Amino acid sequence: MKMQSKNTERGQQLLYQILLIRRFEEKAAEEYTKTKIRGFLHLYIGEEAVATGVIQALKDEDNILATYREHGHALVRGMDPGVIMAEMYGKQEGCSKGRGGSMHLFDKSKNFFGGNAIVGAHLPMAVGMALAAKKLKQKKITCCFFGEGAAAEGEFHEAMNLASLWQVPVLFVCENNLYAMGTALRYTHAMQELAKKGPSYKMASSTVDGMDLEAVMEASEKAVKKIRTTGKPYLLVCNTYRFRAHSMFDAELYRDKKEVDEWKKKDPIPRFRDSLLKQKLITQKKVDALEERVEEDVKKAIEFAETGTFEPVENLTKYVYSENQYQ
Amino acid sequence: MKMQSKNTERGQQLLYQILLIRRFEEKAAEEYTKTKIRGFLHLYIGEEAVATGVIQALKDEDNILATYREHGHALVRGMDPGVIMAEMYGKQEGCSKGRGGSMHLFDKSKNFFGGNAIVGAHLPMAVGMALAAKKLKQKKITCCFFGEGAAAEGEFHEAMNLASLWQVPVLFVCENNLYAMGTALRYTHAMQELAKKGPSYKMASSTVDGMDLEAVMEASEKAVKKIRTTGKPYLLVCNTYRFRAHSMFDAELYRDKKEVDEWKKKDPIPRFRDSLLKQKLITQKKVDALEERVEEDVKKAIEFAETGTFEPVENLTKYVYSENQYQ
Amino acid sequence: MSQTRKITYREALKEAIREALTENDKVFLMGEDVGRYGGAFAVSKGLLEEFSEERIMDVPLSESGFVGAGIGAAMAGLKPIVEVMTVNFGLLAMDQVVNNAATMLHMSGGQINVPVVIRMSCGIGKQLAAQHSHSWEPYYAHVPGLRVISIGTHEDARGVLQAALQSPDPVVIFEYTSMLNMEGELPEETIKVDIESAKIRREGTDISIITYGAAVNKCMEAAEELKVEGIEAEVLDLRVLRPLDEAAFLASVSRTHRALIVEDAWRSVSVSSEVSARITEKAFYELDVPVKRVCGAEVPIPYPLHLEDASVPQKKDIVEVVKKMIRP
Amino acid sequence: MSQTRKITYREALKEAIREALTENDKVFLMGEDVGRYGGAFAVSKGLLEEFSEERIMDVPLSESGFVGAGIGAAMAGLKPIVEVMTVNFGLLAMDQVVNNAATMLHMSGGQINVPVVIRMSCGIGKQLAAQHSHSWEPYYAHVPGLRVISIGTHEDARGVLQAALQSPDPVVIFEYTSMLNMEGELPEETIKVDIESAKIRREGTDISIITYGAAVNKCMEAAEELKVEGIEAEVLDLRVLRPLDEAAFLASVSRTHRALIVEDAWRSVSVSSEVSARITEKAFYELDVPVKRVCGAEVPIPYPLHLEDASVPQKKDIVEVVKKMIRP
Ligand SMILES: Cc1ncc(C[n+]2csc(CCOP(=O)(O)OP(=O)(O)O)c2C)c(N)n1
Ligand SMILES: Cc1ncc(C[n+]2csc(CCOP(=O)(O)OP(=O)(O)O)c2C)c(N)n1
Ligand SMILES: [Mg+2]
Ligand SMILES: [Mg+2]
Repeated sequence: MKMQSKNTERGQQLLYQILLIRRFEEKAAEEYTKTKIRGFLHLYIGEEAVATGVIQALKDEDNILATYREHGHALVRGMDPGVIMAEMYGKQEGCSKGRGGSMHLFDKSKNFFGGNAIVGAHLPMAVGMALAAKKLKQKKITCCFFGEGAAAEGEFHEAMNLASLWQVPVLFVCENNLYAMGTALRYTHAMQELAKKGPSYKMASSTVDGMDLEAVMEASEKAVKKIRTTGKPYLLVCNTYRFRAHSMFDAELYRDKKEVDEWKKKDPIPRFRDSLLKQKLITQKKVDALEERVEEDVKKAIEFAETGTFEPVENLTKYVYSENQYQ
Repeated sequence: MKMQSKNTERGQQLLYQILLIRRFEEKAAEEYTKTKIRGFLHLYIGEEAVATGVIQALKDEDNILATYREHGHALVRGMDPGVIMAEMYGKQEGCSKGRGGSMHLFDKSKNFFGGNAIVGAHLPMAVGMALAAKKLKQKKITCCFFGEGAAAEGEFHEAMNLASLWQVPVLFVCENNLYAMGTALRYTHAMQELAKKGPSYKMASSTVDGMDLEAVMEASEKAVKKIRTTGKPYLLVCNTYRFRAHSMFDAELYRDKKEVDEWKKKDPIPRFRDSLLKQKLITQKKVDALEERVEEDVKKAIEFAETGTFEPVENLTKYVYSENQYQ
Repeated sequence: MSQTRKITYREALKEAIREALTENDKVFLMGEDVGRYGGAFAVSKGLLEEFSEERIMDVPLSESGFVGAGIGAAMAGLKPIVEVMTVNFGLLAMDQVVNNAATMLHMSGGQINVPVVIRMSCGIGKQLAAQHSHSWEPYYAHVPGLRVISIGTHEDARGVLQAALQSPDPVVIFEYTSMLNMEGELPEETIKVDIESAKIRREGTDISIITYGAAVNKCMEAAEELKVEGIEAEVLDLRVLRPLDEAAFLASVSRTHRALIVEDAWRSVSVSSEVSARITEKAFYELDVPVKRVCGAEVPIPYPLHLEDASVPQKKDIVEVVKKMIRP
Repeated sequence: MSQTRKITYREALKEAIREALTENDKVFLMGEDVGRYGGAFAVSKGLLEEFSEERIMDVPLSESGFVGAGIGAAMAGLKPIVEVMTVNFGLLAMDQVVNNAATMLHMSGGQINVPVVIRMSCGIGKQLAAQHSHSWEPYYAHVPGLRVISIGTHEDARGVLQAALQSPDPVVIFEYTSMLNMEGELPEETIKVDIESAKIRREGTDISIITYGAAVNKCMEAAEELKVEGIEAEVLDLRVLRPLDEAAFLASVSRTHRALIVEDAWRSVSVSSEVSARITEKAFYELDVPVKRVCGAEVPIPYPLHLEDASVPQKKDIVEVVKKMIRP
């Protein structure tokens, strides 16, 4: 996709978003080593074009469900970086009041429904949310991100079939980063061309280069349009790669440094930046200014998280049940 | 398939088997109304060509796993009708010592591994048995029967993928009788051409008219040959129909009597008998004699069951753990 | 007492579903064979014709999938009644119930409610053998975030669903197949039951028989038999298995000074173990004799009637233990 | 005492797996990331290189599928060690474990054994939040047909697997993530542990602290602290959660006349409720004070450290309760 020149502003906004994810996570990794963040931390670095490209094709009222690797998705959806970082610090100012941490970012007001750490488990929920939208005659799409590893789970099969059978508006986004922890695609799936799973559920599907933001945008817009016009689900496979370890506990024994380096050449961020520069939709000066803004915003996020407070231990069992038992 | 004339004996044996299933189950239904048999009773009537045709293509050492609708499979595998009937009576002379009943027929000595009543749950086990055969360098195939309803379960997806990925010798036989209890195929699967699921796992597959014993035999022999030569799994979809209710508790509100009658015209038993007669592989007199033999054998089965004994209640917790704790 | 009417447990359940569908158009019923088949046990028979395919949804065999979809629909503003045909298939959806339904509110810091109602037919007594005779009440009762109800009476069959649909939190309801054809009496007027407290089904002074589900009836019958022998047993129906109404059973035990817990589920790590432990912790000095339990035998339930019967508590077992507790 | 050596809990587990693979070529290890990744917690690191892809099988994310396959392979003559990466994903395979592994022998009238060994990493203490901090010991301990082992010591980390592989019945083994890096002492010679009995880890006369898993250590530390105050606590590691070694804890309580049960899992319907109920049933008159429990808080485990710590029993909680029980 060539961005139109009227899209100068749009291009800059996208560059800001994709950059924000990268810098936010780099900082998070740093804070992790300082033990400010604990538990599992799964970085999206290398894969940012997917969330950025897909979510820009959605409307604010569309629902999003994601995995434990969801900082990027939350940021693009417009959740405040400070509130996300505070969550990762376990502070009550965090988006899930600190109870969820990195894997469980939630913001109902922004139709961001987590942050699920059981691989594949959010797919049926996404179908249910789309079913509700259909029954309530809302024009909402539900967008569900998951990895190629998740597609081996039984729930992928059940969710795909249900969505197609019920004809509900779900955008299934398979983030195929070639690995499920240390297990390569070829050890996970007999059929490695994942988009071919679509037709076996009578579901429209396509594959896109997930390292190319503009391509992801175009493919997503097409998919979203198709969903909105037909009311039916769609499977979009985004081929991508994670540059970093699976989580902070991963020695990366299962892949060569060389392979990672090859993929780094396809880094979606310089690629998109250079495309904007080439199309003259941005100047180098503006790029530098954006970088600075991002840095500033990440700094502010850390400050917000740092100054946040821990929930009193007396509140431990709050939210196990609703306070107001009968609605 | 035309049966060769040297196959006179074979043809008669097959006619005996398919007839035995029919009469055995008709009798079981009768005994059920007399409350000699209790619990769930799922009849295979109408579908007999599938088990008969598939199992004849297997060797005795090949493993079989089936569903709660497995009397036919057990009979064709060569389990004694009396021992099966005794099981359905809950007698300790039954193949599972009476503990399993109709849904849980087992005979390890005949490589018949049940009788599973959780829809879809035996598919992964079948893959595991095939995996064991491969690791142990045995030339065994594992044959797993299941309904089209089961193919919507997550375990179908997981088992298909694992079998294909690991390249293990499983024959998946989908008995597509168009209904899962009262839920028609079109409400169960977005993709109703079930054999198309094969390629989405890179698995060979085909569909056959499950009301035509000779066609099932031919398709099964092809499939089995392919599995034996490649070591890889195969999905065989047999289109069939159950003439009777799902179980003894089914008022059949979900389908027209007319539809059932249409299908009854395709009854596999007269069809096969007439084919044998036409090919002069059997005489009417021989047919009559066979009918009599079957009747006699069913009668004997009932007698065996009737004279069987109930296990003493003191034995209730026997077999919860093995007696010999360390092997 | 006001006018009453005769009704089966099945019909009471159906009336409750019908009422819910009529009163709130956000309610819908989804499950395997709830529509065209008429419900595996005819509980929803006729509702598809009365309502529509949108309100009575047949679903494919995909327990994790459709229970998860019910959870999602609840998160998105609907009021799904999800029927898991029998409790035996519930394990396939256990992850959805535990890790999503029960956890979501807390994990999201109070933002996201999951007001789903999950109904499961359950219990022993139809000779369905090992895989179809489970009593999973203990599993669900273990999980914080769930409200777990066991329907042991006609009153509850008619009244629990309405209360459950008003809960902002996920409710799991156990219904008992063996009771479906049982007739009972219900008042003509609307029933209001609460899903927060246990209920004394029979008052007594000599012993508290604490129970739930299909065992309630057996305990009532045992109590009648004991009466003949001059023993007045109180029968307390726990009804809510989570969060347990501890105050109710502690109060009863403090009056009777003897406690017997009766449960069809396997004995080890069960609801009755929990009740026993709590009585020990909080009413130890009220006890005249040790708390006892009569529970399911620890065996995959066998098919033949005599072995099945031996697998679960029978009236005579209850009577026998009570007598021993009172006249040792 | 003979020569000992220092070893981590992780290394002890690995030695046991290595030994099993070496001694019996029907043994193989299958699970998510057990091979190329080196094991999610590095327990199987290096084994793929030492053995082969056939013996160390990486499997796709398909818990029900590969656990079911492990069960099938066991039925067909192999000795699979199936690793479910963490207990949290175990619910997805629960149906296979309960309805197939645990049930098959009985349902088939004694014909078909399922000698599968299922290992699961578990426990709290890494700030992994609600979906990744489950303690499912109570679930498995509820199921007849399973042998359920909890590895609370280095000795068991090294010795349990060998015994488990000799069992003709399915064995479920819980290993504790938080203990992996802990160092312990083991004798130089081969260890033989049995998987039928509980074990006293520390003798004492004043109270029986009954526990298992990661809580064993906390109880040992608590006992040391109590010693300073003149209280001699016996620490009994249940080790086998099913079938429970009832004789062991009843004997201990009969000596000490006081019982406290400590468990990380949620309190309601737990292993500790069962142990408490049994003590009440069979050693009531031995008790000087009511049995008490210190268990996990009934909450989906929250992420932040201070709330996570508050969710599970800590040494100070144990010490406090014991003191109150002994000096009320
Ligand atoms: C049901 C389940 N099984 C296993 C895990 C452990 N686990 C967490 S992430 C992961 C890999 C998932 O791979 P993929 O779906 O490709 O997503 P990616 O991490 O590559 O984004 C595994 C095995 C889990 N969280 N849930
Ligand atoms: C997991 C599970 N869900 C539901 C059921 C209840 N049930 C028993 S048979 C059946 C229909 C199965 O249909 P299909 O697989 O097509 O086999 P068929 O009975 O037609 O041979 C259902 C829903 C079950 N036994 N197991
Ligand atoms: Mg991946
Ligand atoms: Mg069918």
